[in-house]
Amino acid sequence: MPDTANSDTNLPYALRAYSREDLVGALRKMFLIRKFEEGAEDSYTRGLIHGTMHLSIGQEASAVGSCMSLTDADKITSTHRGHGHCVAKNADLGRMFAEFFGKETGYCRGRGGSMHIADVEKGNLGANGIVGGGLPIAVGAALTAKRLGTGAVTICFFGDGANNEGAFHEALNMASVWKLPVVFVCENNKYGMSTSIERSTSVKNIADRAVAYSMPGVTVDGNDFSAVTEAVDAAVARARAGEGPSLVENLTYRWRGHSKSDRNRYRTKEEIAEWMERDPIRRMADLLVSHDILSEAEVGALEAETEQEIRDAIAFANQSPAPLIEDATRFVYTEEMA
Amino acid sequence: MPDTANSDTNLPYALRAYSREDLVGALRKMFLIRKFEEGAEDSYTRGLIHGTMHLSIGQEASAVGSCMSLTDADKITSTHRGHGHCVAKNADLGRMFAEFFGKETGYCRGRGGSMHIADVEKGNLGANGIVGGGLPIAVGAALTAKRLGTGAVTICFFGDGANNEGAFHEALNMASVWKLPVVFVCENNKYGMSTSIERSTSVKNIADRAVAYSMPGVTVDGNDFSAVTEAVDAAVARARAGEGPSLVENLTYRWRGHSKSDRNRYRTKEEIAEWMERDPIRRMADLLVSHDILSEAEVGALEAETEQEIRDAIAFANQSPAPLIEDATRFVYTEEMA
Amino acid sequence: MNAMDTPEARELSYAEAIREAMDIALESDPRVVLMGEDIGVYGGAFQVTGDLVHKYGTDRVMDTPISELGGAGVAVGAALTGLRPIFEFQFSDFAALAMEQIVNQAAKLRYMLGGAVSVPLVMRFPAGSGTGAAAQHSQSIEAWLAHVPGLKVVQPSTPEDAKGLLLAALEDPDPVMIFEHKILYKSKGLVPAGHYTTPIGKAAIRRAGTDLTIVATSIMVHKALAAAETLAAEGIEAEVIDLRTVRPMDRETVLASVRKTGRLLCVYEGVKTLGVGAEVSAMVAESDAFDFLDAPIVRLGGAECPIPYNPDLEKAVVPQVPGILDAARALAKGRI
Amino acid sequence: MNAMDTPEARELSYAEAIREAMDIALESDPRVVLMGEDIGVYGGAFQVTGDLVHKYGTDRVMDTPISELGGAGVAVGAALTGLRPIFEFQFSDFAALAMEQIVNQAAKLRYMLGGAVSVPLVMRFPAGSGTGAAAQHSQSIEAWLAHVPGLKVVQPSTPEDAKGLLLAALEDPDPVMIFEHKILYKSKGLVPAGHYTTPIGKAAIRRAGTDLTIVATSIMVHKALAAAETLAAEGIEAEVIDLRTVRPMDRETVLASVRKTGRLLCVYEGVKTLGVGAEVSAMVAESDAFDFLDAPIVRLGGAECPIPYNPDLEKAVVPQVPGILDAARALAKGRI
Ligand SMILES: Cc1ncc(C[n+]2csc(CCOP(=O)(O)OP(=O)(O)O)c2C)c(N)n1
Ligand SMILES: Cc1ncc(C[n+]2csc(CCOP(=O)(O)OP(=O)(O)O)c2C)c(N)n1
Ligand SMILES: [Mg+2]
Ligand SMILES: [Mg+2]
Repeated sequence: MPDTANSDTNLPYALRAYSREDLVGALRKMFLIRKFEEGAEDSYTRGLIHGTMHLSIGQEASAVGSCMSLTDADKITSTHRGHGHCVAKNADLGRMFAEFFGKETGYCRGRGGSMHIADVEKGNLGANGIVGGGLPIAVGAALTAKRLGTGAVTICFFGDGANNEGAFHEALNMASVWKLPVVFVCENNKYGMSTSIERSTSVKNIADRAVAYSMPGVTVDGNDFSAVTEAVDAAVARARAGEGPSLVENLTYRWRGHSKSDRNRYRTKEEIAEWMERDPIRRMADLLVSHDILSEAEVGALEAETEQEIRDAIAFANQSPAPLIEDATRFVYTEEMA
Repeated sequence: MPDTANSDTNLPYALRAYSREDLVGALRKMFLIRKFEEGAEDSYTRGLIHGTMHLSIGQEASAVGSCMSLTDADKITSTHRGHGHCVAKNADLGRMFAEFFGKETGYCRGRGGSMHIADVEKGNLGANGIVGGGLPIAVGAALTAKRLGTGAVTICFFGDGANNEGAFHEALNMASVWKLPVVFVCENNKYGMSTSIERSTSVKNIADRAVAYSMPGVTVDGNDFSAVTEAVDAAVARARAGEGPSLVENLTYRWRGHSKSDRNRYRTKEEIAEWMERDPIRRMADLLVSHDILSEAEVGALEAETEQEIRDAIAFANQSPAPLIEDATRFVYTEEMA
Repeated sequence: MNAMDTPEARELSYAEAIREAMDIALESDPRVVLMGEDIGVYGGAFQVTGDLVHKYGTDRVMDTPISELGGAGVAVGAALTGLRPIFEFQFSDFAALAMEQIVNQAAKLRYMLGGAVSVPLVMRFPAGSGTGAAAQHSQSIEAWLAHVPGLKVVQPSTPEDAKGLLLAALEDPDPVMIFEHKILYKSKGLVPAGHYTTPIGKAAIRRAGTDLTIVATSIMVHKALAAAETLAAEGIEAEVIDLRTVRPMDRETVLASVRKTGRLLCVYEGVKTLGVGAEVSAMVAESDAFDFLDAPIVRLGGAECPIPYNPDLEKAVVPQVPGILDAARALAKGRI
Repeated sequence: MNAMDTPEARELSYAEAIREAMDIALESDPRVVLMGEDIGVYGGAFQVTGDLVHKYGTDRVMDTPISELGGAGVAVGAALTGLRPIFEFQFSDFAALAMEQIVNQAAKLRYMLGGAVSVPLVMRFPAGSGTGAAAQHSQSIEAWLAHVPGLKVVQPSTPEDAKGLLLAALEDPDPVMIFEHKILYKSKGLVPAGHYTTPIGKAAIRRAGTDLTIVATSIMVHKALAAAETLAAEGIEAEVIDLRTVRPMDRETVLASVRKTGRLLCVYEGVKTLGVGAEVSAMVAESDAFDFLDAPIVRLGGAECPIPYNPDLEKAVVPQVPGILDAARALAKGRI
């Protein structure tokens, strides 16, 4: 929740809006996401993880910054590239790894894996294997909030590629017509798999499409924690006030390939290197250090601490039991079918 | 084809762009559409027509005006409310009635009916029972034209209601990214069935959405033949020149209910009466009379002539044979399946 | 529940019975919302929602834009978070636009999330031919959804069941797909007043018989019953089973009947190949009832073509009473 | 055509064989275009298109936006007007987004227009489980499309057929849907060079046998053949039929085999209920081959659940060789 921890208007928004504790917590989450995904990558290489996964390394500011003003009562819908959202929404890392390892202690009891990870208690309605799949679902969650008067806001994460799905159009239109408390957060990392925005999308910025839904649309530097927070917090506040949906576009970049099978033929090493220079975590750390919120040493300690958390989480997952084969068809129905 | 029959720039566009013969032909087609649909309505009442149908009475200027600069090599995709488009694209009225009467001589050999009427020879790829169904198909036709270098343009008709389908979004985006020779003509008659634009659509004018596809978008008085022609001709010329797609919105109104089962609970008698005042046919006739292209008497004669044509067409349809029951499963495959 | 025994049963049409169920649900459960195209002031394309919007307002009876995929997805998201949406497709054919939300999301969410959620969603699909609306407005695609674990699929054939199955669907924590036959909307029958449920997953024996079993769905139940009357006059006693639920299928009722009669005729309107009757047939052919079969299992389904517009062709491509009679007579030959 | 007899046959993978077919088509027919997500420089999610974009350019090998419905519709419109599109879905699961264009448009246009058009469209669907990609990326939904008149549906199991069926599909004036199994992409086999076609609508007897008939599709053909080897060692001779085409089904090949063996086992990966095996079973049960059946018709299909992520569960929910062996042994009991 944004408070007005500091009212000096020369300060970046986040430093004005959030307490030291919140800010350090945010940096900590960004580290956790990075380390979590590095840990997942490493586990994959060691054969502990089956299938594929989509890493969001380089996009941490978008996930954490967008969720800053949410409570556990607020919802998010996430994407195939959803580990960051999950951590940002306070998931347990052990249960996340357990899911990746296909264990019964995982968030989906090993049935879902990386592409379906969810944490309903914390308001994360789930990653989605279908590009654009979460868009109308988010609108539905917002409809519930409005009808039942819960005051909850839903953040709908989606990618630049997803914005060309019909579901995007239908979802934004309905959210606007019905004035629902939902914030559409586009994580524009320049590519949908191998296909660049230029080759797939008839506008330069996804936010340019907001006008077609009569909602505010804003494009921000998605690697700038404060900029993300400022834009999304305003949209969340608007939603909470009953003024309807908004579209926020976070310009960011994924350092890794699209998935484990990406041969990286569609972008240059230079482009990747350039974006690695804009590391959102380093920038957040610099922000906090330059404003005397943390020292470099404290940043280092924080990072080390998160590494340990990841090791513990992996250990938990490793030690967890696998689902029983006999249970393969459980959870299809709520009351098991005769 | 627009020629520069008259270069006096104070004249309405259509009078400058088209010859007397073309203009009289256009009025004639508008009468034919009106009489055709009145004939269909009457035949329905007499039980000659099965099922339902969607009349476009009141929208004739949109159909005829939009197709003015097309040749038979150019394509259109039409909608459930497609009789006008079909006539505008030079269909044979006898075969149209025959289709409505379910006869073997009909455009679809009685298999399709009003909602699937097509005239492929003349470039009409067909009405469509699926709202929005024709949008991507039109883009595909334009892709063919571009790949094979045929120079053909495709006009894609669709309604205001259709613009909320995901297919609209996906189709316009692809047409724009690939710069295809297609013109999207929205016939905005204020309602999708019973649901008004205000209750269904997050923009005031459908053309406001063109910006989301970086294409020109223009809204015109769809009951003004010249205004429609001016806007669509420009878009067709642009498409033909290889400059890509456009969106033209014709504001119009259907006098009749949505279909035969409409109880008209969602609009007022006053609204209908007001729009009947703006009768596109009367306006076109007035235009031609006021510019000495036709006399009132000639207009009357033209109208009477079209009435006779309709009677003849109905007679043809009536006398035509029905399909053979044994042939019910013909035409599923091109080479009949074993 | 048998309508005959219920003092407060009244004659209602199938559409009225469905509306009554929705009315009861809206009245008694604030979480229930209706969503669909033109279900408000228009009353629905088939006048099923009728005047409900006047009683409950546009917040509870919501006209959606023409956005089947998005609309279905909104219903999924709403169901996931606490509402109880009843989503009406204007024609079941338009489900083709929403298969992703129905199949990839609604049906699978509970499983994919390891049981952490359920999706209490009801969808209504006006289905079938006979209205002259041709190929894109006349399909019977219940087999697609019945192929999908996570969904339940029902096809009421009577006003009583139409109401009871809808109320049962609303009590079900999982997504229930209701295929309603358009031609049945005006058909009448006795319907108990008030709240009751018809169990999902239970077939109904509509007519007892000993010579052959006819398993029919939806409108075909009525055609099968009409045929059975004629057959009885010829001395052939057909047992007519109304399958009612396609998934999960009531195996026991069907198998018990086949064990008794030794002959099975499946009658359904959907395309024959891979239609519901394919499953009924295969289910019997792999069961212990196989040994009781005295003749091949016969299927009468829709012809292998889209539904044509011409009314005579339209009738010709789905099973009709004379075809059922011919098939039943041929099947019963040797038996009597 | 039998690859063994053909001097110029080389060992290729299933993916390479498909690519070779597309290469031949692009080379010889200027109307052919490939469309799909990431089929250009990325080479396709499963590297099936590979480097074709470098040879033919982005006008012939077109990356589409992530717009399955629209993309499929563009392909329909292109096919209708003179191109010969080969449309790749990245995963067959995403067909759920495009069912409207596939089913309501492509399949029905010719019929609805009384034969005035045809839609020479080829669609490719990477299908099936085994990749750890869970419920939304592992389905086998060929039964949906095989239920739809107007479509043809094939499931090649070998590199040779993968190439030959694709080339046949391109010569077919009607829409042909090709379900390719992802796990087969890397499997190798002899593939004739140059142009040839594998007939659509013809099953292949992969192994002759007398004791039971196994009708299998796609990857299950290989599992059935593996099981047949073990069975042979036990003295049970299974005839293994690779169905190859689901619609139109090669009834005669299946029926002739069942008349000979008297026992039928259907093995398919799709969900058992209303999967392809339901049709095979029902087709046999209603045929004259019924009288030759000595035992119930057994189906081994996918379990009634979405595909789980955990690899052991994932294996457990689709038929595997041990399960086929058990079913075949039980079925053959009494025969030998
Ligand atoms: C409906 C659908 N189409 C295609 C895919 C395959 N796919 C998975 S992620 C992806 C790219 C998505 O791009 P974007 O939305 O920009 O998200 P990013 O991966 O860049 O985070 C594609 C094509 C899918 N999962 N679902
Ligand atoms: C996909 C789909 N959804 C719903 C319908 C039912 N329907 C037919 S026409 C129509 C209204 C269409 O409105 P609009 O696009 O404005 O065209 P108009 O009827 O006003 O000409 C509806 C809802 C349909 N045929 N197809
Ligand atoms: Mg992206
Ligand atoms: Mg309209």
